[in-house]
Parts: sequence; C-alpha cells; structure tokens
Amino acid sequence: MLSTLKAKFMNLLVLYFGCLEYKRMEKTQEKFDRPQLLCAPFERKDLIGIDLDSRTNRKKCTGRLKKHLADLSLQVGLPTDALAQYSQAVDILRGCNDWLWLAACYEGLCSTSVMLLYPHLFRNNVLQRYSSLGVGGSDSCPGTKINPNKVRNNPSSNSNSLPVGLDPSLPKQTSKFCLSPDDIVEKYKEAIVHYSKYRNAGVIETEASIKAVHVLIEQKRYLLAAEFLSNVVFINLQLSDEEKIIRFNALSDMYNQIGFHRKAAFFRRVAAMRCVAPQNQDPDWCQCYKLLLLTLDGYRLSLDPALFLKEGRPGWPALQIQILQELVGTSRRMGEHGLCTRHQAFLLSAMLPYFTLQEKHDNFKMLESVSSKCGSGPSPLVVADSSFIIPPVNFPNIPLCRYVRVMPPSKERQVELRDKLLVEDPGPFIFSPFQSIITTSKVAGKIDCEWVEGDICEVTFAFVNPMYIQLKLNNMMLITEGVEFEAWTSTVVIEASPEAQMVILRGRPQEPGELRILGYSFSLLGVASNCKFKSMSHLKVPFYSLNVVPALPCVQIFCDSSSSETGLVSDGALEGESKVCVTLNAGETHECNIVIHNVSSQSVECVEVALESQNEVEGPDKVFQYSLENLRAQLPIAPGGRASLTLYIYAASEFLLPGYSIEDDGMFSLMSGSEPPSLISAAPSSLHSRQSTIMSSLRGRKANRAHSSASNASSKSGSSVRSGSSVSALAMSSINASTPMPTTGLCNRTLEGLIKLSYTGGRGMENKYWRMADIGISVEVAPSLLVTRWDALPAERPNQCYIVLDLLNSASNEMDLQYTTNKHILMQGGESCRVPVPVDRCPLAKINERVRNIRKNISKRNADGEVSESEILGDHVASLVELRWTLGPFDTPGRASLKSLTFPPQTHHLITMAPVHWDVSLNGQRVENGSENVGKIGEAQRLVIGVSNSSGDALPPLTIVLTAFQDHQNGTQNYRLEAKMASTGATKFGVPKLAPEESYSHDCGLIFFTTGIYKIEVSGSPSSSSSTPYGNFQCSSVCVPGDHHSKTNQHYHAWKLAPPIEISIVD
Amino acid sequence: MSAAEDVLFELLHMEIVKTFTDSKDKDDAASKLEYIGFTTGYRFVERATRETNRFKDELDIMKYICKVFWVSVFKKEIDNLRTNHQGVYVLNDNNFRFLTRISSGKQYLQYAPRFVTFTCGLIRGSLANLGINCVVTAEVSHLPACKFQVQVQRG
Amino acid sequence: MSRQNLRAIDPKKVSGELFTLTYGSLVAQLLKDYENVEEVNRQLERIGYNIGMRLIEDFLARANPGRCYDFRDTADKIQQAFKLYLGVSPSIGSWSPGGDEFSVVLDPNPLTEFVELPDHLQNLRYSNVLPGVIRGAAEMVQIEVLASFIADSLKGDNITEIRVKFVKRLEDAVPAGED
Amino acid sequence: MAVSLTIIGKENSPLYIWMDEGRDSLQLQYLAHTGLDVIQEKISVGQKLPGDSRELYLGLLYASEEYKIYGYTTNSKIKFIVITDVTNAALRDNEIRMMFRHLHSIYSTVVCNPFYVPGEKISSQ
Repeated sequence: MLSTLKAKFMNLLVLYFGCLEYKRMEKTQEKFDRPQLLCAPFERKDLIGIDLDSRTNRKKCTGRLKKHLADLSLQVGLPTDALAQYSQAVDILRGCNDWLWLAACYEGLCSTSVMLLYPHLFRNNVLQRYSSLGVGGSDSCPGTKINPNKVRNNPSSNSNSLPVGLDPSLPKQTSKFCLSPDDIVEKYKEAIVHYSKYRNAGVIETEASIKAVHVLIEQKRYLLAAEFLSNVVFINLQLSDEEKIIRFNALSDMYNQIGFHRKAAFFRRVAAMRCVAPQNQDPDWCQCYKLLLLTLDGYRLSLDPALFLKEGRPGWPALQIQILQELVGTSRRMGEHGLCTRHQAFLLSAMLPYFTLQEKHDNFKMLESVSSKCGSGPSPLVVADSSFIIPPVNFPNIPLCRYVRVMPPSKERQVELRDKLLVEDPGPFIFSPFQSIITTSKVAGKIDCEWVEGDICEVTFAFVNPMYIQLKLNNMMLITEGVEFEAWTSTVVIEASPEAQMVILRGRPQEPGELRILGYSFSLLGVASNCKFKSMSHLKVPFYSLNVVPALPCVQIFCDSSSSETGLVSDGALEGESKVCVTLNAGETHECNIVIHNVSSQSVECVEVALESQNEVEGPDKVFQYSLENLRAQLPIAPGGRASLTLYIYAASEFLLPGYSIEDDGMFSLMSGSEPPSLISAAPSSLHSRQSTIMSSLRGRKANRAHSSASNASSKSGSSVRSGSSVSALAMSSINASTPMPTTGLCNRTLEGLIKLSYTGGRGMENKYWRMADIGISVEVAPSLLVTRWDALPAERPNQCYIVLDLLNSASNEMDLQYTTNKHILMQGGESCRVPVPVDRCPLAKINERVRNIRKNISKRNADGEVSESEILGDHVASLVELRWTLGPFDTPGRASLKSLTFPPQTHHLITMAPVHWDVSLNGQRVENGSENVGKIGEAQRLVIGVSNSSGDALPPLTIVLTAFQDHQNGTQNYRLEAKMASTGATKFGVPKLAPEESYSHDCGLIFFTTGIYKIEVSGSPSSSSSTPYGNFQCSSVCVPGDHHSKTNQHYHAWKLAPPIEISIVD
Repeated sequence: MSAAEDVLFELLHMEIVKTFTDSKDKDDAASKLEYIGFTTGYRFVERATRETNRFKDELDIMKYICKVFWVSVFKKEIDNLRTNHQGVYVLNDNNFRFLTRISSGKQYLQYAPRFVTFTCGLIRGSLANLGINCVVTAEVSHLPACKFQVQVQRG
Repeated sequence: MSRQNLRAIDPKKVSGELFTLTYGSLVAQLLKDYENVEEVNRQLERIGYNIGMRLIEDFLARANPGRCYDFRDTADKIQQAFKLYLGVSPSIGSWSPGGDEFSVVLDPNPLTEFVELPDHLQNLRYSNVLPGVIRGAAEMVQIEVLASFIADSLKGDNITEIRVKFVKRLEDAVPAGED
Repeated sequence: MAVSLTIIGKENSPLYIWMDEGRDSLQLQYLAHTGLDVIQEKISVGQKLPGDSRELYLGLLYASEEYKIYGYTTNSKIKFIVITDVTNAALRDNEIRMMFRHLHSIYSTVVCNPFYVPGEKISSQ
C-alpha cells in the first residue's frame, strides 16, 4: 500500500519535474527583446496608465523574466544557474527601481545560497515537510509543546550542515554568485526593506523575515534573529482571528528557537488571549487554556508545587500571578471546575509570599468559591484532549509548619531494650569517643525514640497561620512509609492568630520495623493537600524515621484505695496515679496494696521490681518491704487482669533526740546542760512523773523523790555512776521552754520511695524489650515518740541493767506506750516522761566477737574503738528494748527503735555483763534480787559468797571486800557499824585466778547487835599485783591501739554485787 | 610608609582578628572572620566593579582580582597567578600586608592563619558576587608570603 | 582586560570604602554574636579604644603635630587626624565655657555612608568606634577624656556629633610627641 | 524621563520596580521581563560579537510600538532595565547611559548597607 503510494508519488514528481524543465527550456529560448511583463497578483491593477514601451518597463520585463527563469532553474535543481540568473536579474531590476521584484531576487539569491551552504537546513525535522505549507514554513501545530533547550540545541548539533566531504568553500567555487553567510543576512534585510514598501507584500515580507531567522538560527546569531522577528511583529497584515493566533504561535515558536523564552511566552499568551478576545465571535476557551499552559515555562512557573518551591522562586511574581489568574478564569469558563480549583489553590499557595493581606483574603475567598463547585483531589488531572497533566496542589505553607516533634511514648509506655544494655558495655574508654561521632553522624531525621506496635503514638506540630483567616483542616493525618501504620484523622482548626499553634496527630503502628513519617495530609476548602517534609526546606529533614518495636503489654500501677486505711491518701485519688502519699506516725507500719493492672492486649509474663529511695539514713528496704515471689506467682497477668503487690511501709525515723553527741563534753547525757533538752524528767522511775510540755513551771523543783529501788540502787552504786538525784537536778536546771526545739524528729518529714516495676510479655519479650512502670510512694512521717535522753543504771538483778529513757510524745494525740512486756504508760500529746527499761546485760562474748570482727578490718570509720564499743552496746540495747505504742483515736500501732543509740564509756560496764558472777547465800538461802532477808539480833548470819567466772576468758586473781552499811533513806549512809555488828571470818579475801566457768566460794558469818536494816556491799577488784596486765580486759576489751585515755580509769574499776545484800535484823 | 587610610584599615583588621580570636567561642572565630571578609568582599566588589567593563570569562575575573582588586585593598598586585584551567587558581602574594607586621620566623607561623582568614573570605565574597562560587584556602609557609588557592565549585 | 578597566579610581576613596564596608561587616557580625545591643556598643567602643592607642603612634610619626599645649590644641589635632585618616574635616565647636569640653561634628560620617539603620536597632550606636579611637589616642598622650555620641544623623538627628570632655591629665605627662 | 525602572537580581527576579504613575504596570512589566531575554543573550558567555565593547551598558534591547527598552548589567549579574517612550527624543543614548550609571551607583550603595541582605527586595529608595 505504502509502496504503491510512494511509486505513484514518484511518478507525479517526475511529471512535475518534466513540466518545470519544459517550462524552463521554453523560457530560456524566449526572446528577450519583447518579453511579457510578469506581475504579482496585486500589481495588475497598477498597470493601467503605465507606458509599457518605456525603456524602464522593458528592462523591468527582462529582469522579471530573468528572475522567473532563475526560479525555474532552482526548481529543477540547477542552483548554480539560478544564482547566475538571480544576479543578472538583480542588476537589471535595481536599475529600474522595481523594488518588489528586486526583493524577490534577493530572496531567491539568499535561498539558493542557503541551499548550498546549509543543505541540511529544514531537513532535520521530518515534521517540517508537512508543516512548511503554513506561513513561513515552520509553524508547528499549536499545542505542540516545545522543549526550549532542545530546539535551541538543534542547530548546533548539526552546525556543520554541509554534507560530509564537502568543503565549505566549495559553493563559492561552484558559483561566484553564491553569497557569504553575512551577505545572506544582508540581502535578506534588503529584501525585507523593499518588501515593506508594498502594503500588499506583508505576507511575503513575513515569509522572508522568517526565512532569514532560520538562517540566523543556523548561524547562531540570535540577537539578529530577534531583530528580524521583532520586525515581523510590526508587519501589518489583514488576518482573521484564527490566522492571527497561528501567526503569534509561530512567532512564539521562533522565539523559543532562539532561546528567548520570555518573548515566546509573551506571544503565546497574546495568541491565547486572541482565542477569547471580546470581538471574537466564537471564543475558544479550551485552546486559550492550552496555550496559556504553554506559556508557563517562559515565566518560570511549574505547576508542580514541590518543584516550584524548590527552585527558590525565581521569576517575576506579578506576571506569574496574572498568568495563574488567567488559568483560573479560563478553566472556569471551560467548565473545568476541578482544574479551576487546582489552579486557584496553586495561585494561593505559590504566590502567598507576594500577596498583601487583602490579596490573601481575596484569593482565599476565591478558592472557597471555586472549590465549592469541585474540590481538588490528591491525584494529577489530565487536561482533556491533550497531554497536559496538572499535578496535585498542596499547601505546605498554609498553614506553615514551624517544627515537628515526634513524641516519644509517655513515660509509662517507654520501652527499653535489655539485651542491648548488656552487649554495649565494652568499657568506658573504647566507646565514648566514637559513640559521640556515631550519634552525630546519624541519618538526618532519625529519631531516638521507639514506638510500640499497637500503641497510640503522637506527633506534635507547631503551625503558623499566614492567612489571618481561620483555617479548618479536615481529615488531617500523618503520611508515613515503612511499616504499616494506622493514621488517625482529625479535624483541626488553626485560628487566625499570628501565634504558633500546636496540633497533635495520632496513629497506631501495626507492625514492628522502621517507620518513616514523611509529612501530613489534610483537606482545606476541599483541596486535598499532601505536605511532605522534604518539600519544606525550612524543616531541614526530608522525613523522620523511628523504630517500632513489637507489641508489649502495658500496665497501670496504682495503690488500691479500697485497701487503704486512715492516713493513706492517693494523690488525686485517681486510678493509675503513679504517686501515693501516706502519712504515718514515726514507727508505724502500714500495709499498702499496689495493684498492677494490665491495660493492654498483651499479657505480662515477666516482672522485676526494684526499689529506689532518696533516704540515705534509713535504707529503702527498711522502710519498704515487699515480696517479689508473691507477685511472680500471680503471673502471667492476662490482658485486663490485675495483680497485686503488697508493700509494707515502716515509717522509719530517728527516735533519738538529734543533736546528742557523746563528744559534746564527755559528760553523761542526762547531765549535759549544754544541750537543748526539750523536756524535764524526775528521777528515773517506773512511777513515772508526768509533766506537761510547759515545763518552765517545774524549773527548780527538787526532783529527789527517788523512792524506787532502782534509784536507791543507783544512788548507792558507787564511784562510776553519778547519783540519780544529782542528775535530775542538773537536768532540770537546763529546762527552758523557749529553747528552740530540734527540728528533725519533731517536724514531719517525708520519706520518698519509688517502686520500679519492669515487665514484659508478648512478642516484645522475645525481642528483649521491657517496659517500666513506677509508683512513687511518699511517706510523710509525723513525729510520735522521741527519746530525748537516755542513761544506763544498774538493775536489781546482776544480769540486767536499766536503760532509763526520757520519752516525749511529740504527737498531738494521746499515746499508750508499752515499754516492757507488761508495763505501759499513757502519755498525752506533747507530754514527756522517764521510763526505766530492764535490759539483759550484754555478754562479754558478744562484744569480743564483734571486736574481733572489727579488728579484722580496721576501717577508718571505726578507728575509734570506744565508739565501736558504744555502738555495740547501743545495738545490744536497741535489740532488746522495744517501745510499742498505740496512738490516736484509732489506736494506730507502732514501734520505736533505739537504733544508733550510743552510750558513753562510763556506762559501759553497766550494760556489759560482768565477768564476775556472784552467787550469794545467807543462812543457806540464796540471796535473790529483791528477796527479803531477815535475821535475829545476836545470831550469826552465815554468808557464803560464791564467785564464778562468767566471761569467756580467765579472770585474774581478785580481792573481794565485804562492807556493811546502813542506809538512812535520807541520803546518808552510815558505814560506821563497829558497834552494831561483828563478823566472823574474813571480810576481805583473795580469789585465785579463775578459768572460764570456774568458781570459788568463801564463807563468813555476821552478827548484828541492834535491829535495823543493814546492807552489805560486796565488791571485788583485781589484786593489785595483777591489775595492769588485765586492765584491758576488765572494762574495755575493745580498746584499739593508740587509745589510752580510757585505761587510766580502769584501774579503779571494781565489780560489785548489785544490789547490796539487805538484811533486816529483828528482835 | 603606607597611606594613612591603609593604616586605619590595617588596625581595624587587627582588632577584628583580636576580637574574634579572644572571644568566648574560639571555635567559631575562623568562620566568623571568614564571613566578615565574605560580606565585605561581596559588597566591596559591587562598588569596585562599577567602572569596570563586563568580564569576558572566569580568567578575566581572576585577573581583575589579582590586579585591580588587590591594588585597591593591598596597594600591590598579586605577584603570581597560576591556574590548571580546571577551576583551580593559585594566587601568590610574596609580601602579604597583613603578615608583614608579625615578626618573621617559624615560631610565629602558628599565628598566621588568623591573619589570612579575613582575606580568604574577602576573595570568596568578591568572586561569589561576580558569579563564581568557590572555596578559598590560604597557605603560609614562610612569612610574610601567602598563597591563596581558589577552587571553583562547578554546577 | 580592556583599557577601560584600568581607569583610575580615586584610591583614597576606594580604601575608605573598604574600611567602611569592613566596619559594617564587623558591626553586623557583632550584632549576630551578641543579642544585646548595649554590649555591641561597648565592644565597638573597646575596639575603637584599641585602635586609637596604636593609631596615635602613626599619627605622631606621620603628621608631626607638635606638642599639645591646651585642650584646644587637642581638638585641632583630632580634627587633623580625621582629615588624615578618614578624609573628612569635622568641625570643632560648642566649647564649654571652661574650655574642657567640645564637640566634633561630622559631616558626613564616612562610616555611615551606606548605612540605613533598621527599626529594631535604634539603640545601636553604629559609629561607636570613633569615640573609642579618640579616647584611646588621647590616653596615649596622657590625656584622659570622655567621648561619646550625642547626636547621630543615622537616627534622624540633624548632625552627627561626638562630645569630647577633658577629664584629667595623667601622671608622668610627657607627651609622646615631644622629641 | 523614563517611564519605568527595574532592578533585577542574579536569578532574574525583580528586586525593585518603579513605574511612572498612570501607566499600565503589567504591560511595562511584560516589556521589562521580555527584555531579559535580550540581556541574557547579550551577556551570555561565548557571545563574541564584533564590536562588542563589553560595556556594562547594553544599549537598546528592543523597541515596541510605544516604548523603548534599554538594558544594563553589572558584573555581579544584576540587571537594570529602563523603559522610555518611543516618542521621547530628548533621551539620547548617552543620557540613558548616565541614568544607568547613576542607578548602579545607588544600587551599590544599597548593597553596601551592612543591614541589607543581597537578594532581598529593596525596600528603600
């Protein structure tokens, strides 16, 4: 089919050629003497009245014939002949001022020369052959999108348009008439000048100009080409509207070819406007629209917002705005409301920086009105019957995103990778310098937090409203990439305020892995907008990337308020509150049920509990205690299920009056006047004396009502202990109500604890992810019992001593205090009293053992041996004394501890078990503590003193002395009993060295001459000869080398039988 | 003796160097000095080229910098300009004015960088305004000579 | 390079502009570094003071101005120095009755040739280097002065005026200019 | 006198536009805008026209039926465009040249303001 067509076409061409050739031959033969005047169609009417026979006219005829002949020669492929003939014609016609034909000759001359010089011109584009039928032979179909760069490059790509092997000088040689490149332009110029003299020659003038432009393009002389083109614009042609459109389009194409894209765009726009000019009977909005789209390049407009904004907004805003407005208007007239909305949206978004406030409002209103007809989706729109694609428009600047914060999970939902922590610990030196480099060189936008599959996650945005109009953003949600993410939509209103406004977008990751947050989408006035961070240069990161970890359970932890009793207040009383406040009296124990509620859909399979506390004084485990095993036994906690952890809170406190220090002045605490004592007490007595806190009234009162046996015992107990009465007197003198109270111990103080629960379960557990939950516990400790002063006194029984305590009920409620198993007192709020507590004395073995331990590791802390012994004794006492109390209307129970009680050295022997154990019998009857011994006047009372070594070491030889005296109960003792009694047997005797457990017994008799109550003091001291070697042992075995001052005291030490033997002598 | 106004310029330069190298954040000193030079160069060349004809090409601009520009600033021409014709130009000043006041000798060489930083910026700023984006570095091997290397950033 | 490129431009003017522009860049950088405008004013004065201390040596060597006998002489020297270094001749006037205070009126102020002060920097004493130079230079010749701007055309005043006040002659007052 | 005066930045965006009152602003802007094509061509590298003096003043860019469009470029690739009435015969080439020189001088003063950021729209003048 094609081949036959080709063959037929060839035939036609051959025929046509034959015709031309015949015509040429005929003309060549024709006589020149009487040639016919050849005329252009419009010249015909001018011929009337012209002298046809004039010489000028004859020449004219000849010249014109020559030109015609040249045309024919050219047409049959004889350019050399044509050149010669054109040249002859030029010479002839110039002489007779036949400008039109002269111009035609020049044009012919130029064309022929161009053919020879640039044989490839016009042949490089296949399309050209068909389109050359139009004006100027080069206007392409309107609507053909021309890539400016490509066109501009075309001529240069085959700049050497001569066929290979053809020397550029060849045409010149072929014909001397061939024009040089510069001449061609010159001759074209001349031709155009001549054409322009004829009103009717507009079309050929245009044609010649355009031909010249093509040549100039080939010569890359674009400036000159532009001049020719602008000349074309000035040519006044009577054209129809359609022809005008074609003409302007052609001009635009030409300008594009010379790289004048702005000019090209200008004429394209003129053409577009022609399509819909008011006088145009049949406006073609569609064509106008398409032509307008073609102008965009020239105005450096790209309808792709991302591209347009990225290029740093070059161009000419005023003109860009106009073009866009025309696009909006045109598309609306076309009835393409989708396109219209899109263009208006683009206009608003892209040109926003150039708008005044009023213009912003106007354009916003405009968008509102056009979008009401049709919104703009997120997909590109294709312009009907064309290849134009209008990309979707976004509003990355309405509203403008100031910053983005990818929110880490809330504290209780944060996760921790356990495995990593273990692996990444190659020591501080290796990784510290590199670690920082690695972290800083991290991928931009990598967020250092983890989201958890199935959890609700948040991203916070700060938006600024550039419009000063309230913006309603519908269906706003995150755009993500990577793992599946369920983005939640929300409707957001950005107020017309210049302040940045926060917006939170939420979603839920559906699977573990890397999640990238690319931006956000919303719909504003029906325009769907996908705003990607990468198109917002001010955000600096193209996306935010974070890790989604596998699903983990999540628990709420709170204190079960149903189990709470008085004193327990949960902050806000809300479930899930992570802080519990409890007010307890010092020494009180509280039980608190911590509920772990699994609020997730994963079960908790593994838990760990740790306790943190800021209290250095009391260890956290002293205050808080719980059973992890119990909790673990409740695992797993199913979704929605609960488990509980019972927490025992002990309101630990310092019960001893703070500020007390043994080093103060080396004096016994009860006597120390320099301290600020807060209370006064009478003599230590189980018949406690009561005093109000307003104690000034008691000042000066003699407190020597020491009736108890204990005080009796102490007052007579000899050298190392001052008498109780004097103690009281001194203590009293220092009482002063205005003395500032010590702050701690009397004011409420707070113990803080944090129960940290780590737990995991589900798939997260397989990946070693854990979660933490914690509950803070704040224990406010109200003062309860306070030990203001203490002392040790000998007790009635030798294996015991009395610890005398001055106690203060610093609570405001009445307190029932039980200080021994069977003794208790009632104390009003603020009241104080003194109580004696019998305590078993500390066995020497216990001390020795501790001493050995200390010796083993003489730490700096315990360098002072004396203090160590004090501590040992303090601990001993503290472990034996239990002060239990109930307080207040609810009889809240509690106990006070005497921990960290210390005793000065003078009292140590009282508390320490004596190495000497007395075993005394009178008249064969054992003398017990408090037993009543009765004897008759004149009868010999047989006294057996047994001494045994109750210590773990050998006892040195001792000298035992028996001394009898009478206590007149008025503070005087009568030792002068020579007239009242006599003794048989030695009252002073020696005991040999006794090994442990060994004993020695001594008999003697006593005869009393008068009735009365007698007392016999038994005391033993190391025999003087051996005292020194045993000095250490006797009292202070804990003496650390270098501590000598205490030794001197020890020489005078004696063990006494306490209390003294008492014998009532009756008639 | 140099002209009076040049003394003033030299003193100002010295004070600027001192101000920024003594300031609290020393690390930024170099970039700040360079930037002061950059903005100065950018503006200065705008004025200085008012009476100059349009430059033919990059080399033409470099020649201008070495001759007219350098004379305006330092009252002498660059002693030697070399190029590899691939965007690298090396400008040698054998007696760089900002270095002449420091005693020559190796021990003062360590102070040289701070006295050439401003000028690096000056060159970069000038070239930037003339349409050449480049990186300018300086090298001082023996005082008071200085070698400026201009590396043009293409694309 | 065509011959037109070598057309002579007044080298003095070019140097002056270079100074002015460098100074402008310095001010801009200081404003960037210190948020506080007052601090920038202080820094500029300090820089001026340091320049002044060195500049005086050059001035004495170059101009050989001779000894200052009284404060009026000092004023003359300042005038002379402005001419020499900045190419402007300020007028000296507004002497206080006691002859210990005078004004230097700059017209024009070469430092502000190109400057337009933005609204938010109305507290900036842009040319504060100048009083610093005066103070620094005077101190080197054992004269303690106070110098500060009292009017600045940059801020809309009619003139640019620096007030210089004599404080005291420093000890060991041997003017360095004396042979 | 000129009817329009435009300063165009390195990236061919207008930095400053002045229009004679009462003129069609957009029309003049179109003229100035298309004038950029000619300027660009004239200053393009490799363009070696004989007789090009490499002067900053680029002369008449083109003429429309009503206006003449003149161009000028600085070495820093800032362009100035002045538009005059075609009928205004008083303005000869040299006067246009001087007008541009003056404009250039003003522009360089603006750039030298330490508080002006190059590339920003010029608000002063």
